[in-house]
Formats: sequence, structure tokens, C-alpha cells
Amino acid sequence: MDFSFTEEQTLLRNMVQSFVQDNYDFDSRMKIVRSEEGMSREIWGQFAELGLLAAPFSEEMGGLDGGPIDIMVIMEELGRGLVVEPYLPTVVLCGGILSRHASAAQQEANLPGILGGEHIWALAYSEPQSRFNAGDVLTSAKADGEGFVLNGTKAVVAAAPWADKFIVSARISGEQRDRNGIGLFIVDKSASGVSTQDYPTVDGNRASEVTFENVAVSGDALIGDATTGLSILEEALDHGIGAICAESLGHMKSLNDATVEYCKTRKQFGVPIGSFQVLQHRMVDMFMEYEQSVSMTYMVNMKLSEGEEERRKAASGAKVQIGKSGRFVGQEAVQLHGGMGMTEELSVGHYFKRLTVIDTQFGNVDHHLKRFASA
Amino acid sequence: MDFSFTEEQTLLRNMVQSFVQDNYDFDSRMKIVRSEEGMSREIWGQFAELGLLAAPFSEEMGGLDGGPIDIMVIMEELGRGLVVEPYLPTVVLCGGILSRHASAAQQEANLPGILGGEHIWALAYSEPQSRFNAGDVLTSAKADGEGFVLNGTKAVVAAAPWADKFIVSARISGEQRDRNGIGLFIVDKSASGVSTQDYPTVDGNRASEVTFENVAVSGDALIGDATTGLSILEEALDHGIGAICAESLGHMKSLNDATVEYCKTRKQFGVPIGSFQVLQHRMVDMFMEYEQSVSMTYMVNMKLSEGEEERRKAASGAKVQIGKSGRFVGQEAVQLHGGMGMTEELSVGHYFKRLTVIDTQFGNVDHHLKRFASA
Amino acid sequence: MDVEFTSEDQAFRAEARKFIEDNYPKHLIGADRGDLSKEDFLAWHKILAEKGWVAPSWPEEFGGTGWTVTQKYIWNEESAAFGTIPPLPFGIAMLGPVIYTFGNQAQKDWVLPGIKSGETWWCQGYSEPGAGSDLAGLKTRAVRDGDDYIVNGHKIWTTLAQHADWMFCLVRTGAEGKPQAGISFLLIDMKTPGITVRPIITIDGGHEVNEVFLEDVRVPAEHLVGEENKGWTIAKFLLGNERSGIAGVARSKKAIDRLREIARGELEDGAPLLESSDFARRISELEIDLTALEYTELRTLASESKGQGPGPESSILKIKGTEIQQRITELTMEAVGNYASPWVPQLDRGDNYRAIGPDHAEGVSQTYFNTRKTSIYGGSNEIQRNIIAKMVLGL
Amino acid sequence: MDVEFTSEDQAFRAEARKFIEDNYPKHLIGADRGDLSKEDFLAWHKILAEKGWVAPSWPEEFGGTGWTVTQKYIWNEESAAFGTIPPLPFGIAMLGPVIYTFGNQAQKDWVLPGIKSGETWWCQGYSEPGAGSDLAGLKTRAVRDGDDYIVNGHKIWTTLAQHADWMFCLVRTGAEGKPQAGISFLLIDMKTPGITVRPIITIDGGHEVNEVFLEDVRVPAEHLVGEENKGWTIAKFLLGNERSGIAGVARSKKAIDRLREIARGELEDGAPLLESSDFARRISELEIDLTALEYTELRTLASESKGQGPGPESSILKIKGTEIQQRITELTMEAVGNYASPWVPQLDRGDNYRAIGPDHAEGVSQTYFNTRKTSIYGGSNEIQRNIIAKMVLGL
Repeated sequence: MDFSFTEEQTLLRNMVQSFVQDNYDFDSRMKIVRSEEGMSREIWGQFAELGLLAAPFSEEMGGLDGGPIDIMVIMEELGRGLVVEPYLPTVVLCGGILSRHASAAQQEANLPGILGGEHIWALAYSEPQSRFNAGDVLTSAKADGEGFVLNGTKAVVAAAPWADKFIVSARISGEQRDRNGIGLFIVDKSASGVSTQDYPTVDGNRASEVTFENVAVSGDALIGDATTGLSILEEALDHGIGAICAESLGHMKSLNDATVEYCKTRKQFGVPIGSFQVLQHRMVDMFMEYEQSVSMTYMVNMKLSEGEEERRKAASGAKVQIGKSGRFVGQEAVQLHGGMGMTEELSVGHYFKRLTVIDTQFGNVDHHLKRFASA
Repeated sequence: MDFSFTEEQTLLRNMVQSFVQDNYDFDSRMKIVRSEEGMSREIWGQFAELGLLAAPFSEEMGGLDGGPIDIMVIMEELGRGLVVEPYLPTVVLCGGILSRHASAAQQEANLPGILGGEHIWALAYSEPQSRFNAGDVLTSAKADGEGFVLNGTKAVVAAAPWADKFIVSARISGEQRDRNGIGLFIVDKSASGVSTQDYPTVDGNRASEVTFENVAVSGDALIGDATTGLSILEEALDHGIGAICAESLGHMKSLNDATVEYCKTRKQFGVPIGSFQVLQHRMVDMFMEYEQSVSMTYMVNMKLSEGEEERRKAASGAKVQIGKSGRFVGQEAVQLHGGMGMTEELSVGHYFKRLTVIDTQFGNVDHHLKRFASA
Repeated sequence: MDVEFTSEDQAFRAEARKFIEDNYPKHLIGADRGDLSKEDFLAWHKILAEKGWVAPSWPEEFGGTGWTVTQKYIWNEESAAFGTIPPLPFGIAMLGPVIYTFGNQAQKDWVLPGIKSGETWWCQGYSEPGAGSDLAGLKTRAVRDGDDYIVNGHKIWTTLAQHADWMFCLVRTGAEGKPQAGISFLLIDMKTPGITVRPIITIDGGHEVNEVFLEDVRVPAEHLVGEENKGWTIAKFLLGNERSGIAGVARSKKAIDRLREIARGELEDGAPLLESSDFARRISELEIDLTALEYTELRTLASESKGQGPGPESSILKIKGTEIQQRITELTMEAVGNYASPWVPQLDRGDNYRAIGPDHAEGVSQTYFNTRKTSIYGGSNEIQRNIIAKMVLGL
Repeated sequence: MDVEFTSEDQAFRAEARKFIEDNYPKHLIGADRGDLSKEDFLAWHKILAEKGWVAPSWPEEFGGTGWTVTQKYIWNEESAAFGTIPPLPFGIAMLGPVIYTFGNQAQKDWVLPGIKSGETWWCQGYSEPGAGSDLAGLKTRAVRDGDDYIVNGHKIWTTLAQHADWMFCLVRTGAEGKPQAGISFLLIDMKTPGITVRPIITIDGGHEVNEVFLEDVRVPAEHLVGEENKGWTIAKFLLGNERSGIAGVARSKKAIDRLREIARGELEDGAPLLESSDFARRISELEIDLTALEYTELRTLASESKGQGPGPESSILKIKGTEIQQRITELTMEAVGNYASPWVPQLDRGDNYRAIGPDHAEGVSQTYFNTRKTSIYGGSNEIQRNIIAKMVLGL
């Protein structure tokens, strides 16, 4: 049992931290969010140069041989800066699936574009009716000769407006909510029959409704096979949970720091409002929520490589913690900032909104409490 | 719509209040609780003399023609004194069933004994396996000529050690949890085959496990018929809920008053602990819980005579409120009294324990949330 | 003690309902508050004014309806059930009672009719950057100069000031004694030179509040309400009134109905979300808490109708009312799942606007974010607890 | 960063488990704390002492085990999983570290062996009727008289003083400066004339705490630990140690297992209560919170093992640990339904005692009532939050 970071991980943290401080202060961030595209290709290129996009991949794949703990370190620091560039969908979700389950040919064809920063990927798995059940799939993949034809709509696909490629879950066989019969397909956004309706999301990101209309893909677009698709997908989502738990630590830490600082300087009734015991204890509760979240984030990221049952339980437990803590910290940070916390001008509200989305992302507290109990 | 008490009700409140203040201070109460019998027959006689035992019954039955609001007033004041004498089982539960559903002959035979204070009654309805479902009945009533033979065990029957008579639910037909086929029987405690295992309960009351072994009762011991038994019983339990909601108001009010008083006088760090804002807001929350409980208690007692659906919803909603509020107020009163709140010497812990039992009595928060949702 | 309505009350309910159904502007049914133009805000107000029903809480001599407490309760219930846009609170609920209680005859004569007709849109100049919870810490100064005051200062969180014709305003006229002692209550024409209104965009993307800068603004002294330096009494009177309307029971009932409707339409593994025991439980808990609040408000109204004014107990209505509103909007957002994320604030909607996801999901996140303000404004919920601790519990 | 145990650790776990299984007194398996005699309390303590495992947290030179942080963690886990009665905390966890840190050689020589062997039962004389959360407000006075101190005062909440041979005690020796300045740390023989122990019965019906009256009690000055008037440093040191053991993670795990077992046996409409989604949800929430606490404790231990002492962050362990214990006992009481009511406190049980209801229901209410103390003692949870606010957040 060991709770310390390696020297490399500490260096990695320092590097990302400096990069975010120097290049991604709140004003820069808001400029990027409000820009036409909503992300910065320049920042993305710098991620590639810094090796962040290569961090979790093995050396054979051209990567830096990192693991979940390295991703955790990176995501935590990206969270502090409320970074919108699509590290999670490209590297953690799609990159993770490719590195763990794609064939050598698929990896050769696709990983270099991720590591080099040329391609952005999005994971198109949720559907209008599926809520938080990744196995509730209506999008169909009909065998057609050596290949497949895809039809269906994917809902709220994060980063899709920026993406060049998708990994798409589609049903090859079985009923709407059968665990078996789901395949994961690599689909070019430029493929004929793919269309997107793009929009911003409440947390400053971008997403799309993605429609597939008779989209023909070749047989080697399928990752794994039709019996393992859902397992691969669920594993990827659990890795995603590990990553956004870490991201949320960055948000909570920023909010807690900002709130303590604000309460020390904001005066009412002739004294700093931080001298009121009720607000002090509120901040203590925020601090404790953060500390408990740190613990659960370490826990889940250490357990992502364990067996499926343990991984599921760890991921759901951590997601419940982060959902509750993030909600509490976000709401109370706004409350303690008073009217100022309600304005677009301060970063507080933006952290709050990202934490609100994180509670829903990959399933909310209710969903994961049930999954935890059944694991 | 009218939220005022009649002049008679105000007089009634004053009378009960004075009686409790004069005859039932904390020391007297503890003497009674610790006595061999655990209740005072003398106090019970005085209840009869004051007309409390006659309050809710119609004039034709020799009563004072009161209703749920009168019972509410009485129970609230009895709650303030933590009175253990069995007003609830005798007058509210069994007396209520008899007055609303018994035949003229049954009423003539039984009500005078209640109104005059000669007989104490207990409602034997819960069973070891039934939890909070009054329709989960294994005790059997087998038709035998004109009468019935009862067999089974009733669990945690409040006031049974003091009772002369029981109203017993027993299954005449059907399966363990069928709504139909349950009869309510008047059974003398002295009847052959009735035995009790008596014990104190955590709130200073007494209860028994009551066993019926081939107990023969005549046909006119049955109240109503075999199809309405459960409805009659559920109605009685909802009246019981109205009454213990009121009782709990007395407890909460006493605890809140005692806590505010204690915090004004108890000094630490050279100042009254009531000057600490965290404790102030805690007491404000206790106050608000009490006020919301008052509202729900008024609500339920005004709706007890409405149709079944509305009555059920009102009773379950009120019981949820009182369960939560009573728990919060009780726990926080102990917490704010510090170590002193943990001792048998102060009344605080005794109110807390009675409130704890009230949360379970007639079904806890979980049970009534489900019942509320399904009503 | 009785919860039944009399037959007179029931007749009144029928009349009220019919009047709303017959007269409420069709194009405003179900309208979203953030989308409203100034005219939209005032349309229903003006219809009510014509009917004589725009100010039920005022004394009859000033144009009130003379309704009983129960009738007012019924009117609120029916208005909320239909989902009307309530008359602007700044004039009817806030300034009106101040004027007929503290104003002189001339002020009564020109202010009250304009409020009722909707001709004058008022805004409230209370908060300042340095004076939020600590309202008495305000710094905006008014200096007497002949028949005028010259006002300099900076107000903030001024709701809908972008539409306002006039502002009622707290200003500092004296520097001696306690901070509360030197405050006066002034009426200011928003068209006076020296006034600048700057929008504040909130985290829901809406423009509801503003900053108001006052630079050498000349205000005739006849627009002082009550005595100079005695404005704090008026300020507290107004805050007390503000608190009592804030429970919002009837509107929360409607919001729970909508939540239930949404949860019936949203599916979880193919079954309505409403059938999930966890979700149903949380709706039940909301309904029970709201019922308790409703009866607490009714008890408060009942004692008011006996001549007892809204006491410090009414802080409960503010605290519980806003907590419930926040929980409803939060649960509604949760109900729509992934479709809580799309972000199309009112300000950004062009003509070619197309909804993302189911219609019922639209704006639920914005509403949730916006509703966070309710525990901050009108005296934060922490301040309300301080009030109860001091005034009710004597701590 | 790694959560795996090494093979050495796994071997140690096997050894620890086997030792407990082979040596733990059979008649104390599953024993209820309230029923224990003085001998029962000490039985396992003495076995551990013989093995040399009674004080794992002490430095090896004073009889500690030299275990790694991980090994201590494993030992606690195995002890809790088996349900052993832990060695008395007053000597091992509280006084021992004080003596080897602040005591002189003579004190080390006579106090430490008695603690380890279990020969000397210590109790803690800290709180007084007027000095609870405000410990520095204590009034018990010790006045120097030749080679002795004469002690007069009144201690309260003295746990298990009825069994104690000696008491370590905070007394006031100086009246100048801050209240913290004049406090000294004294060891007092409970058999000294002038000491009276009065039981306090708590709401669970148990006799665990006492009042201790000291009237002209003569204490040899050699029993002063550290310097006169410097006792506050020792007091704080001891409270810090007290806090770190209080999380009780392993015992709470065991208690949740028991709760789950009970909920499997209790029926709701014929189905196990554990299958009720509401009930299962609440158990899950407890488990998740406990997991978080476990990792928070492990993180604390890890930084301690790097030489950083238990900082003010360890107040989290006290707060969260006791909140979880209270929720577990509450949910356990709820699980048994109507059978939570029967009241047969340990003190009242005669020889012909017969349980009411299912065995698993016995004492659950008493345990719930008793556990309310945990958020009060050892520095109330409010005080712990004050500590974090001041020491960690700098407020």
C-alpha cells in the first residue's frame, strides 16, 4: 500500500500546472469558450508537444507508458483551469478503448493521429432514450457483405463538433437493452450519411446530436466483436469516471480556495464574513467533502485495472461521492460569494456549472447508487 | 378555512396543561415509570374525573362530543409531561374503533368502562413478522359454532401489561397478507388461553408479547365483519398517527424550550454557548422543524374525517414530517446539552427516547413515504 | 379548526378561474420569463388593473379588493395553477404599501395610480457593492442643495432596471450615530441625467439584474418619503413585506406537477422515471415539505387576518420556500438526464432556434442555475436565520 | 500509488488472524461491552501483553511492536473483523505516549510496565462540570504543600472510573495569565483518601461514566508529569492522539456487515428488508462514505509514516467517523422495526432474563442511544470544526 506519487508524476503535475497557469487563466479560457469554434487548436497542439496526448499509451504505441494515476494527475490540473479541450473523449475514452482493445492494424491506423494531436475523437454512445444505460442501444449496425450499415441517433455527444472520428456503439443483434449484440465502430465524421447538430453545453463545452443515416463502414471498423462491445464500453466509461473524478478535484479545490479567500476579504457589518462561525463551519464541510473526494478519486484510479466487479464498484462508489460533493461545494461556493457568485464575470459560477454537468456525466448519483448496490 | 381553536378547546388545553404541571412534573413521572406497575391508577382516575376519557365520544355514548382536534389538544399537553398513562390505546385507538364501528350492544357493554376509567384497553394488531403492515396477519380466528377460536402471537402490544381488554386482529380467511378476511375481536385479558410476557419499553412505557392459545370468543366479539376489519384497523391507526403527531409536538416544544434555556445559561469560553452562531442556527432549524410539524399535525387532524384516500395521504405525510423532525430535534437537543443530555437525570434524554419510539410507532418514515406515494 | 372552503369561497374560486381563463393573453400562456418584453410583462398587469384586481393586498381606500385572507389565498392558487405572469412586485408588493403607509398625500396621489395602471415601472435601489447582507452599510450619498438632493453612488442587483421609469432608493443623508440612523428613502426618476444602467449577466445566461451608477443626480426634495434620516424604518417595513410573499407555495405546487409530468415521460431502462422508487421518494419528500409550508403560511395568514402583522416567524416562509424551489429545480434538471446539458440561453436564441432533445428539457438547467439566487436575495437565508435566532428565540 | 498488499503484509495478516483465533477468550466472543466485568475487560489485554502486541503504536524501546503503518492497519482490521475487545485506551492510547514523551525516567519505569501488563487501570480526569468544550476553564485546584499537592475539585464524565486504580488529571496550579497557562498534569492514586466516585447512568441505561469528587486529596509532587503550569501542552498532545484513533473504520465495517445481516433476516411484506431499494440505498451510502473515510485515514497514516504527525486534518477522522457510527446504529435500530422498543438495559438483567423478539434486535436501541455521545466527547464535533476552520483554513 502506497499513497505517494512517483517523481515522474510530480514532474508531470508541475508541468501541467505551470502550463495551465501560464496559458489558461480565466480570461483566456472565456475567450476560447466564446470563440466561434469553442476550443483552441493551438492549445491542443501544445498538449501534443508536451506529451500529454501520449501520456497513457505504451511505449510500443509511441506513448509514455503512463497509467490511470498519470491521467488523474493531468485531469486534476486541467480541472483547475476549467480546460475545455477534449482530453477526456480523445485520449481517455477513445484512446483508451483503442489502446486496450483495438487490433494492431486499428491501432496503427488511428493512434498516431491522437498522439500527434492531428485528430480529435468523440465517443458516441448515449441515445435520446438511453439515459445512463450504455446498453440501451437502438442505433443499428446491419451486416452488409464484409461491412456494416449504421442507422440511428446519438445524443449529447461531447466534443463531437470538433471531432474527426467517432467510436460509435451500435446494435448488431438482439433487443434494445440486451447486453449482447452491441458493437463498437470506428466511423469517420466525414463519412457519407453522418450529420451533426452542434451546440454549446452549460459547462462551456460543445456537443452534438449525431445522426447516422445508412452509413456504410467496412468490417475492420469493428473493435473487438459483437459480444464484448458493451463490456469494452463500460470499462471505458469507468476510466472516464476516474478521469472526471480527478477533474472535479481541480474544480472543488479552486472553489474552496476562492471561497476562503473571498470570505477573508469581503466585509459586512464591519468584519470579514469569514469571521462568522456558520460560514466557517460551512467552509469546513466544503473542505471535508473535498478531502473525501480526493480519497475516493485515489481509490478508483488505483482500482481501474482490477477485475470487472471491483472496478465497477469502485467507479460507482467514487462517482456517488463526487456527485454529492461537487454539488455541495458548487452550491455553497455560489452561496458564500453571494450575488457575485451568480455572475458570469466570476469563475465561481463556471466551476459550479461544470461540476453540475459532471454529476450527470456517465450517470448521476441515483444511477451509481443502484449500480454500487448491485455490484 | 379556519385555524383557530374554539373557546371549549382553549379551556380544555388550559385544564390539561395545569393538571400536568401540578401532578406530573419530571420527578413524579420518573417515580411512576420506575414503580412496580409502571403507571398510576390514581392519575388514570383523575383523567376520568376531568372528563378526558370521555372527550371524543358522542353525547349519546355519555361523552363530551369532541373530535380529533380535542384529542390533538389533549395529546399535545400529555406529550409535554411525557405522560405514560394509556390514553392513546384506550381512548384513541380502541375507544375510537368501538365508537365508530361497534354495534350498539358492543358499545353499551364496553364504552362505560372506558369513560369511567374502570378498564384499560390495548390494541393487539402487530405481529413478530408484520413489521408495519397491519394486514400481515398470521393470528387465526377459526369459526367454531357461533363463535371463534383464536391462535397466534401479537408483538410489542403497547399498554398490554395494564390492559383489561384487547381488540385483536385475526385472520378468519385468506392468505397471510390478503386485505380481506381479517376480523377485529374484543377479547378479555382474563380469557382462558391468553398469556402475556410483559416488559418496559425504551420510552418508559410498558408492552407485552401476547399469545392466544385456543382462545374461544363468542360471535358478538367480532367488530364489523371479516371484510372490513383491516379498513377499520387502518382508520384507527391513522387516528393514532394524528394523536402521536400531537403528542410529539409537546415533546419537541419542551426540548426546544429547554435547549434555548440551557444555551442561554451554560457558559464556556466565558460566554453563554447560545452566543455561538452555529448553535443559534441549529436552534433555528429545531424551531422550524417544530413549526412545520405543528402545521402537519393541524393538517392531519383536520383531515381524519375525510375520505379514505385523503385521510391516508394526510396521515402518511404527517407521520413522515414528525418522524424526521422528531429525530432531528431529539438528536440536536441531546447534542446541544452536551454530556448532560446523555444522562438519565435530565428530562431531555427521555423526550428524545419517546420521540425515537414515535418514529417507529404505526410505521416509520420509509414506510409512510411509500404509502404516501402510492396513495 | 377547519380546512373546508365555504360555498362563498368556492363561488369566488370559480369566478377567479373563469376570469383568468377568459382574459389571460393567449400568447403569454406558458411563456418563459427570460423571453418577455416590457409589454409582455405588463399585459396581464393592465388587464387586472382594469378589473380592479391588481392589488389585492392593498387597503380598499387605495384600490385594494377587500378580499378575505382566504380569497387572496384562492386567487394566488388559481393564478399559479394557470401559470400567469404575476403583476410586477416592485410597485404592487413593495413600494405601494410604503407609500400608503409613510407617504404624504401628494405622493399617494401620483405614485399609487401609476403603480396600479402599470404606467410607472419601478425598480428597487437597495443593495450596493459593499452593502449586501449588511444593508445599513450603504454608501450612496444624498446631499441637500436648495430644493433638491444631489445623489452620488452605485447600486447593484437592481432587478429589471433596464425597463424601469423610476427607482425607489435608500441613500445616506446623515453620517452620525449608528449606520441605520442616517438613511433616507428617495424616489428617483430614471431619466434624470447622471444615471447609467449597466447589465449584469448571470450564470444562467440571463439579463435580469443590473448595476445602477448615480453621478450628481438631482432629485427634487419632494420625492423624499417620510422624514429625512428615518428611512431605515421604511426599509425594514418593506423587507418584511417582501419576505411574506416569497414562500411561493402555489407556484411550487405547479412546478412539482410539471416535474411529475416530466418524470412520467422520461424513461429509465424503458420504464417511466416516476416509477423508480428513489425518484418517487424524492418527489414525495418535496410534496410533504411543501404541504407543511403551505399550512405554515396559512397559519401565518390566519394570525395576520386577526391583526397581527407578519412577524419574524415569516422568515421561515422565506427559508423553506426558497429551499423547496431550489430542490424542485434541481430534481427537474436531474429528471431530464443528459438533456440537461445543452445550453441555449434566451439571449442567444436567434430566429432559426431549434430545441435540443425533448421540449420539456428546455431551459431546466438555466432555471436551476437561476434559482440559486433565491437563497441569496431578499436577505440571505443565513440572515433570515439570524433574524429568527434574535427576534424569536431571543438568542 | 498502489493499493495492493505485499506478500510480507499478507503473511502478517495470516499470522495476526491466526493468533486472534487461537488465543482470544472464547467466552468473550460477541460479548456486549456493557456486560463486561473488570476481568473481562482485561482478559485480552493481558494475552496481548504477554505476546508483546498490546501497544503497537509505541516506540519499540518502550515495548512497541515496530510494525509498519500497513501492519498496524492490518492488525486493526483483523481485530475488528473478529470483534475483539480492544485494549483499554486510557493507558495504551492516551497516557502511555504522554509518559514516554513528557515523563521523567522514574515515571517511565513505573507507569509504562503497569499499562502494558494491565496491572494498573487508568482513568482520565479532564472534564469538569464547568469545563467541557472549554477544557481550559477547569477549576480543580492543586496547591503545593511541602512534597505534596493538595487537590480539590470535581471531575465529570470519567469513563470507567469505577474500575480505575489511578487517574491522570488536569489541575490548576497557577492563576495568572491565560487560562491555559496555569494547568498541570498530575497522576493520582484512586485509593487516596478524599476521592469519591459517583456513577452517572446514561440514557441507554448503562453505567460507563462517573463523577469524581476530590476533597483535600494529597498527591506526592513526584507524580507531576512535565513542568508545573505546563500541562496544557500535554493535554493538547493527548487530545490529538485521541482524535486519530477515533475514526473506527474497521469496527464500522464490521457493524455494516452486521446491519446487512439483520436486514437480510428482517422481512417487509414477506421480502428481506435488504431488498428494499430505499434500505439498500442507505446501506450503500454508508458503505461509500466509510470507504472514503478509510482512504482518508490511510492517507493520514501514510503522511504520518513520513514523519508528519497527526495534524489538525485528523479532526476529519473524528467528525466523519462518529457521524458514520451514529448513522449505522440508527439504521440498525430502524432495521428491527417494532422490536427496537423493548427495554432491557444491562443493569436490569437478572438471571431469568429472556430476550424479547429476535436475538439480533437485542440492545440495538441502547447502542443507538449510547452512540449519541460520540459527537459530544473527545472534543465535540462542533469544536473539531472550529479546529479545522482555524488551523487548516486559517479563518
